[in-house]
Amino acid sequence: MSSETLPYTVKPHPVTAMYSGKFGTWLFLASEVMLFGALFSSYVLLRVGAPAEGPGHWLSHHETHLSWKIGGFNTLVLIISSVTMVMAWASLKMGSLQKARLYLIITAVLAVLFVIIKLSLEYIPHIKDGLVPSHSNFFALYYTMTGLHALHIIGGVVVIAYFIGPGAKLYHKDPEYYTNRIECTGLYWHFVDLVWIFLFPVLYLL
Amino acid sequence: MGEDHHTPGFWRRYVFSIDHKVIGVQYMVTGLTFLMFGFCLIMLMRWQLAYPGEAVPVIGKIFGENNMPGGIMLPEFYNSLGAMHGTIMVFLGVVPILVGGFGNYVLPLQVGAPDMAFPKLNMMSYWVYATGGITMLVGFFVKGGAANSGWTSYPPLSNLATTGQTVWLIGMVFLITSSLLGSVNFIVTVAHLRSDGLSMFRLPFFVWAQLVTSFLLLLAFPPLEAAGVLQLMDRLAGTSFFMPSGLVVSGVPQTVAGGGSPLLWQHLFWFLAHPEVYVLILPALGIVAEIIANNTRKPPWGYRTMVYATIFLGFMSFIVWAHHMFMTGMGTKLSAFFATTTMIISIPSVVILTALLISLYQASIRFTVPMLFALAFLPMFAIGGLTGLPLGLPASDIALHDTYYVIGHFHYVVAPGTIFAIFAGVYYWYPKVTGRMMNATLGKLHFWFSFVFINIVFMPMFWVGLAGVSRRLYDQTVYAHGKAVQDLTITSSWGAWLLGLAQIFFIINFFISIRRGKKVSNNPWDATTLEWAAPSPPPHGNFATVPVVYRGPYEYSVPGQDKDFLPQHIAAEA
Amino acid sequence: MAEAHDISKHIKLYIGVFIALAVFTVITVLASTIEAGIATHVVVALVIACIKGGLVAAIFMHLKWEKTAVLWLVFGICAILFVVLMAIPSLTVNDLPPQAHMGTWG
Amino acid sequence: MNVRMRVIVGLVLALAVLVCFDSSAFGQAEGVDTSGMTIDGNYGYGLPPDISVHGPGIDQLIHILHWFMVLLFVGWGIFMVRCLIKYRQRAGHKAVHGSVKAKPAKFLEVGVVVFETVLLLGFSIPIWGSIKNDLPEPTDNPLRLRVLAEQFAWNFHYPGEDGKFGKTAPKFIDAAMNPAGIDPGDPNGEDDIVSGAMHIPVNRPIICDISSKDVIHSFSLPVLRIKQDAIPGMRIPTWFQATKTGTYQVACAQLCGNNHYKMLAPLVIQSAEDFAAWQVEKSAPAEDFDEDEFED
Repeated sequence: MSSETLPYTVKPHPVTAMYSGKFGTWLFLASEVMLFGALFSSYVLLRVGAPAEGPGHWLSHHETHLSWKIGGFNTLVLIISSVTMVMAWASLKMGSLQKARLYLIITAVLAVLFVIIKLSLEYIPHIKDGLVPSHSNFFALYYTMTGLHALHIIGGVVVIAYFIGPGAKLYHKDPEYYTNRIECTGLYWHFVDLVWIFLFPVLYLL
Repeated sequence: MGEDHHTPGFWRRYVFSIDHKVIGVQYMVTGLTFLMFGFCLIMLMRWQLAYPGEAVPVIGKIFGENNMPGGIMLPEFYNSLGAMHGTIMVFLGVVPILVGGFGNYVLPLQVGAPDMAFPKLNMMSYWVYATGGITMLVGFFVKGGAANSGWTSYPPLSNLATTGQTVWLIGMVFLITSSLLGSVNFIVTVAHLRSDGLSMFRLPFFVWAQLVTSFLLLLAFPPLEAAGVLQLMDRLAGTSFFMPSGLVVSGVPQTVAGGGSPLLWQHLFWFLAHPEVYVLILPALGIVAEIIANNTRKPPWGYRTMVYATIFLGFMSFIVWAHHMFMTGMGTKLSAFFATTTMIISIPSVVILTALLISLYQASIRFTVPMLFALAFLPMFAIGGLTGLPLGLPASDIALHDTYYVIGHFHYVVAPGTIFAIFAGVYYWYPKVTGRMMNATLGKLHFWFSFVFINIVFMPMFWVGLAGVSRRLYDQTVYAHGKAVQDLTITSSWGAWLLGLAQIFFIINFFISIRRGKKVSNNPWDATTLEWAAPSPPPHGNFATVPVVYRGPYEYSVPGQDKDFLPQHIAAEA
Repeated sequence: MAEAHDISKHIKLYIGVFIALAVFTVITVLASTIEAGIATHVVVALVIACIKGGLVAAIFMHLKWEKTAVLWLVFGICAILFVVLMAIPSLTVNDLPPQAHMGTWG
Repeated sequence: MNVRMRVIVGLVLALAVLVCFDSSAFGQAEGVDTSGMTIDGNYGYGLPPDISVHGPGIDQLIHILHWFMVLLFVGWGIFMVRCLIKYRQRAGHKAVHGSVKAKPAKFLEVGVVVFETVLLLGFSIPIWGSIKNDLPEPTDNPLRLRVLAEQFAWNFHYPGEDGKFGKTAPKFIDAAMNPAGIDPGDPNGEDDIVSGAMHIPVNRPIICDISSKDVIHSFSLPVLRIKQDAIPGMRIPTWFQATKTGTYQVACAQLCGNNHYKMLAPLVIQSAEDFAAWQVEKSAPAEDFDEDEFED
């Protein structure tokens, strides 16, 4: 069954006021909320339940060696990438694939920059210093949460790269369908940004 | 599957198909195979339970010296079989059959859609599921055997377990991902692809059940995925999410960082696994409601009540999970809270069951094979539900927690309950899928033998449980109270083996009817819902003309009509 | 869906949101350096994170312009379950039986 | 024909459920011999013997619940079987399209709600509270002991004469000599007893602080209607009072590894004098801990 003959792939459904892809993306994001929610819940539990001192205690700021400067810079990188992502969609709405592609490329480059910063300035030096996941529950959570988040970023980059490259052919066939797909990608991308907005203070500042 | 590279389109048509019907059949066949495999595991275990320490006759030798030296099962192999039986039955058998199989095949037809909302995603969820299933099976071949910490995988035991546990976790991550993709697809399909005139309250009950189930899968599974990732980290990266400080294993103090909480896993696990119980039962109720409506030739009693009860069940199922954890050291306030929510959740179940029973009143009951299974479902589900009461009350749970009573209870819900509903569904929709009926005589033999034997399997477990015998024991006779009920355990085992034999009727019937079954019309059961408006088997795109719906799903025996059924898509004649 | 000339208006909004997000990031970092109890820090950081998240969801994810009750229904269910999920820590840590003791040894 | 068989099967099932309690008569006689040990009590198909003060409450609740279940099930069953016979498809019989007003169903549902409320508020919560919440006061002269589970044995740690537990830590653990890890330098620990068998005095409140060294176990005393998970990193109290002397079994109810099934210990309930004598004998300085025959 080719998706063209299915209703509401492009036009919004009268009741839900969304086309299928957008509704599906939102549902997927709802499950993502539960996924990261469970991790945040574990964070609270392990932090509150940790012994005050001795083995297994929760690390203080001095012990974590996490730099808010790097984290803050990465926050800015992600926020900018969110802006360029939404600009890509806006450009498509205004009829310019050229501009949209440019914005998508910037988004992908920023995303890769985020991952590179994370790896080269945080993960690798930390692991060299012995601050590995098994070091403490803080680092266990830090690596799990940021690692899962980084995987989401990498997944996003793959999708964006697809829409810059081969996926863009769809624009010439059905510009609205393509625009919608970029909107869904955007929803996902903003969600990944949103998760980082919570991860940053929780891991770097509190 | 053949190596048919020459025929173009073979792979796209039968293997990587995006047609919901092909995917449904793929799910169904894979699921039934896993169901049979999981059942074989338990039949093997039942030998050890019945005759502890004796060599398994005939087949004992083939499992190798690592598992069964001289044909005698080792405790580690027993634990592997137990854990894999639970996992396979729940995550690889029943859920894929109910949601992936019936849901995929029937739901788009019942809402009058040409396909699922996202056909490619649909194909992907099947193949992710298949990958997960194969991963699970790989566990049997790694060092130390498959996962052996129970299907609940409680840490720290599972953290310390052999490599099989890692394989299990990876398999689970695949299965969860597959379910998430599937549930998104179902919800959007129901929301967007309904035929004209098919309002929400004209949906067949089966569709409602699938819809609520999809929400449960969508929102309950991610926490388990998170928990699975945490346990993988514990096992592979040496973290201690679930490892408290001061662990001493075999006299050796552990060097992990510590500070973790073993109960965190249980909370996250049961946050999924209780809704999962309703994932196992709601679609089954949906199937049974369809078949009862069709074979009583009257609208089921209280359709709206049933729908509301189902939605309420779905909601409540998220706030009862800690009744699995009464014995973990819970205070009075919490146990009272979870006992109360547990009592509350029993009410909608009673409502649905009562509604289905009242539907028999003033009916005209046809005892077809699917109807026999659907009817048997009712008392079996009743026993399963009622025996949940002593477990939901914390005081009686003290005596019965983690005993065979629990095993009896949930097996009555899912084995003669859900699995009977699965059989009912297979017999009911088989003519839609193949255009041919399954043989009724073989079907009736299958039903009666299954019905009798399945009760012989599970009924004794209540006595064994009341006697205080713990579950998951390799040999219960070391306990005085276990030895006293050993003969009941032997009875259960014989019941299980005979039940296995009874399935031969089904297997023969299933395969022979594909070619030899009686050819039937598009609507052999004189049913009203939309799937019967499509040709049997439905072609690509399902309906020749897009159906328009004029009425509710179960207009049977409408006064003043020639026939005793009025399909949803037929415009009314005066 | 918004028309082209609306979109050009939106773009200004996007830039505005970007500036707001950047400013809030700076504020949250600054707030964390002020001497105060951990509870205050948690509240301030989470409130700022929620405002930032709200901006992203409302503007970048177009929730401000969505006219859909169904989506809010999904959000509602999700929000309730999220709250339940976040209650797990207190379930594990609080309401132990009397005289229960954390730790095996001692 | 189907109908008749259905009736028979239904009746057999109902009967089977009916005899489900107080059916120890089917069981074996007193003094079952397992693992070379004589275990007291009469074990059968029903609940095991009950020798605790709070046990009758739990048993009563279980009995009431089962009568209720049988009543409801038989009620449903009669209705169902009647419907199957009366409304079977046959010539000249037609189904009624209209919906019946099912008042009895509403009564039934309300009845179930009321009944469950009574069970919950009247039985379950009070019993649970008394077992898990209302620990005996020091004036009740309870015996407090620690239960330390490990793969695959139970360690029972008694405070000895002084009533004080010695400090424990993992580093002091010695599988043979000091399985509970008692600090040899702590004077409180000098008279502590660690046993692989659980000895308790009859008719005296016992408080067990339950914990585990390694994985999660579950401390189960079927004859005393006691169960509490042994969770590493937590020490959770539970209490009971035995009413009868004899030798019984401590069971593990939670899967804890390969030899989970063998993780049992003798439970010896003694008169106050015998228990005192046992304590004196055990705290004699010769061997602090004798290897228990139940340990692997």
